[in-house]
Amino acid sequence: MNPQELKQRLETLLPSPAFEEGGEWTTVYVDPATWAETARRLRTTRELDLDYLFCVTAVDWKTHFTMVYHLSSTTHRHTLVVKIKLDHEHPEVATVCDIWRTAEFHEREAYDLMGIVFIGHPDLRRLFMTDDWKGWPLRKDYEDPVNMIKL
Amino acid sequence: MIEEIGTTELGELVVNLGPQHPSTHGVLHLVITLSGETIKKVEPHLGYIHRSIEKMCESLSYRQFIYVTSRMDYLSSHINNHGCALCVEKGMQIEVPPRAKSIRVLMDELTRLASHQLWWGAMAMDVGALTPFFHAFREREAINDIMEKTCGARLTMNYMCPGGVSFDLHPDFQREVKAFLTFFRGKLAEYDELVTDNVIFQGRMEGVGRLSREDAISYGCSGPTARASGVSCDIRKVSPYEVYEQVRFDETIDTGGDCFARYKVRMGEMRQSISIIEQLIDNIPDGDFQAKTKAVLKLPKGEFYSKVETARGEFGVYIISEGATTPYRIKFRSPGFSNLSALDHMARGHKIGDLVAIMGTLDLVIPDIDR
Amino acid sequence: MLSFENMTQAIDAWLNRAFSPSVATLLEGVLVGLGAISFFAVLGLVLVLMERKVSAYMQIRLGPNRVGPGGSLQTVADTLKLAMKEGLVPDGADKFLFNLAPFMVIVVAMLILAPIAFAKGSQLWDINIGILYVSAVSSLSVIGILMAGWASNNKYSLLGAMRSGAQIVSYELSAGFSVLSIVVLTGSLRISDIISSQQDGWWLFKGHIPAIISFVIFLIAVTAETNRAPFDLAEAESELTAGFHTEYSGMRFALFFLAEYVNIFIVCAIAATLYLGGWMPLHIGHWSGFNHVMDYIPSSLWFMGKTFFLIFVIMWFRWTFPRLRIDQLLDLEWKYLLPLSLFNLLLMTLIAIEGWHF
Amino acid sequence: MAFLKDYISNIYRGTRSLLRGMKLTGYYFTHRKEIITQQYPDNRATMVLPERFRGEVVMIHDENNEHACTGCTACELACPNGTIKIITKFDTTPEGKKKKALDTFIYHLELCTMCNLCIQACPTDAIKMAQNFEHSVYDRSKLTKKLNNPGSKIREGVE
Repeated sequence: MNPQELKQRLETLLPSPAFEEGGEWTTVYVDPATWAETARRLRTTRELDLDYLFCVTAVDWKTHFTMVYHLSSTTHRHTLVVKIKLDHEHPEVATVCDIWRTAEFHEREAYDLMGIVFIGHPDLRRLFMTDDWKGWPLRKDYEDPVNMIKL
Repeated sequence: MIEEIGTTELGELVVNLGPQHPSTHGVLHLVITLSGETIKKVEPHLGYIHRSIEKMCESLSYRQFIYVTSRMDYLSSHINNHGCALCVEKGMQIEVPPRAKSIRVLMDELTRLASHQLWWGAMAMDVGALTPFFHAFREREAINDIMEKTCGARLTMNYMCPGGVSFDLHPDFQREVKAFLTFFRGKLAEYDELVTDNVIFQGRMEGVGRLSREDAISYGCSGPTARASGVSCDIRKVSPYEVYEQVRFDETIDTGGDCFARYKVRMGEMRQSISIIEQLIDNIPDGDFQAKTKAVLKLPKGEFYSKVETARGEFGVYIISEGATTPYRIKFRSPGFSNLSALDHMARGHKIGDLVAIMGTLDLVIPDIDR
Repeated sequence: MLSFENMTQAIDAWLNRAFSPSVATLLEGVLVGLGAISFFAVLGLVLVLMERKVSAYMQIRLGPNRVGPGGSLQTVADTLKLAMKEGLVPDGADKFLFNLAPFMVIVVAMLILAPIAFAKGSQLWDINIGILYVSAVSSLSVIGILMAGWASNNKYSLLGAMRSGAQIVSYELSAGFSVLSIVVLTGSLRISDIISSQQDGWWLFKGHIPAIISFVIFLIAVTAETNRAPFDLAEAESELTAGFHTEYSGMRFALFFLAEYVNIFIVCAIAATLYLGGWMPLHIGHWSGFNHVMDYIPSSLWFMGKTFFLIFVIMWFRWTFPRLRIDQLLDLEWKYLLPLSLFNLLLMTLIAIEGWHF
Repeated sequence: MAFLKDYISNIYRGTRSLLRGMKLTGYYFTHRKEIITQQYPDNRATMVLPERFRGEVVMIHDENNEHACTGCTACELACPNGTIKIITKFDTTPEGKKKKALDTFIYHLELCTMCNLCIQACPTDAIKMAQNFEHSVYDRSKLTKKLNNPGSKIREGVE
């Protein structure tokens, strides 16, 4: 499916999709409240069949967070980037690890390093850092005078 | 006594496999729940070699950050560097000269061969045969020598740079690679004799750690792990970069999904890599090995994602740029991390020896997982 | 000719002249004990060096080559290192059993040494149930391993010991049946009888195909019994780190290590005795000239040569094959080796009754 | 009967595959010329490292004890790890003008990853990679090196 068709398809599928132009792939913004439902639709709709979640990124924009999900389809070979804006004070979003099981690890990583809470995640614990670690290392305002060396 | 040495309520034994264990290939820590010899649950504990490379790269310039990625998947450091260079080139819209493209692909395939050789030896060691390890290192050494002559280092070469490669090929390169390929073809037959055809080895591999196609996709597996489950996911085929469109090679796919399928896929990939190198080695175009680039690279505001096929699977580089000389946020999608997440699913119901075999066929490189 | 037999007779005569008979017997016992222990030590050193060199050449390496000429003193240096290391006892370990286990293993290994004929006339104890004694005592070594695994308070050790238990108990069977097939041919359990029955040819050649099959089964079974790769599941380095001796260090570990190599020597010596004629030179039927030439080679050399050849074969196995999984290991025994050896024993009995062997 | 046939052919094939493996290891056991071990400290005299091998950063000095470093700190900026620290001083040229020049080129070998970025950044090719790889010392402070020779000065004509 080429990007144009993908866009049309998404317009019929989602209530009011907000597209972002300029990227390599079709990028769509999704409201965090509807993410669980949207994700399920993206996965199960036959024409989309976005079954392969290959990258989950959390970005700290200082005023808000963005969750970026890179999805692609192993049958149709198209790629869709889903972005979700999250509140900086209480970053919370629904988990998708029941839809794409790889998300379990990726979401734990995002929680560990960015402090984003995934509602409904079965095992949301620190992944890389020790369990008693304080703070979220990948955030822009993170300071660690001991472990971070300024060059 | 059983209670004294730490068990769950059901009389299951909880064993810490790693972080210091001969077969975890590094500092992987697995907490496995056993019922007798049978595995009930595997829970990876990561982070023993976590260096937060993503954070580190936020303070490095676009030329500097490439070398750090060699330290992630150190066995395919060339290909990691390649992915990063591709992403920067995508952002800067640098046209890479054809000679550089060919050199890059040649180096990638040599790296893939070297990585698979090490995997082959290490995996044989995991299932208890110690001799193949040394035989694999003999061939790997030959590749390392070739690399050393051209790139100046054996493991973390830092040879790729935005716009091409750092140096031109060494004058001996073509001759040595050809000599190596003839030598290695003979040794591949020995590999089969020593390990592949061995009835004990086949018994250890067949039907162990089965991963269905659906599960492989759902767990985000890539590379040989996914291809052994019948998923066509070779980035070199799916979204070709450099000169991969112009060379003829087959994507090695097996539908077995078990350890032996993963083994066969990797062995097949070695043969495909040989064929790719053979097609390219005599047809390296003349010209520049590096495009003219500015001394200070500045990526325009935007987001860039590029992916390459490493020896372990799909390696993605996601750069978010704010127009500065350093990336605003950089994300590495490492193949080992996703592949590891399927370990629990694969190992359940098998024996401890099988867990080791499964880990061997997943070809885990721990710095790649922890980053 | 200066043979071992004459030497022992001379010593015996001298002791009996100098002391009263009971004191002489006591002194002889002490001498033999000392001899056995020093033999053990030398054997361990030689075999470890041999294993390292064999593995090195198969792995296209040089192996130890720094200590002594050609690395020949490497194992001496290793032993010194082990002797000087602190022997740690884990905190929660059962101290008594933990300390007892390595001695148990080594004592069992020493006991089996008794009925083995090293050369013509040099046998410590020619008991009339020699082979039965060997099978009985060798199965005791599993107790030492189980003790070590249990007392270490380590899950890896426990798993290794349990594996070892299952393994040794299973493989005792086919080893026993293979031994029986030779006993059927000779009609005697006494080791000297078994050797002298091979006066005109070794059982491996005289006993047709069943003898070869039982020889192969015996080799496989004893490889498993001594916990050697590809059956080293009790240690299984890549799975259980070091299995039952994970927690052992220093001299206690050295004892386990020594016992492993002594056990290999013993099982190979038995295989050589049963199938390759022990110290008996290679004799072919009525070729008296050839047989006469063969007799000039000392019998101890024949014995050692055969034993070391078999040890080499077992090492060859180890450095070629991957390890089996525990269920495959038991499958191999119960589904393949045991039925085969039962059937083979039947055939062998038929051959023995009908006198079809040469 | 088919079962028995399978059973026996299984044994046959299994044994054959094992023997083939043993043949290979047996070949290597008997052919010592295949041994590839390099006896490292003994072969030091004959060991040749490729000229591109990166072992450490050195500064090129010619026979007059002159180097080509202008102290421009391009290498210091290019280094990802802060391996290089350049201390500059002001020289007076014969014409009486003050000119920035290199005072000390400090190189932290313990931080260096041999990435070659400093060599590529150097506009005057004053530094290069040397092949020495035997860097072990008993004291870490010995790894911090001063690259410009004592009393050395910049070569005439290098800007």
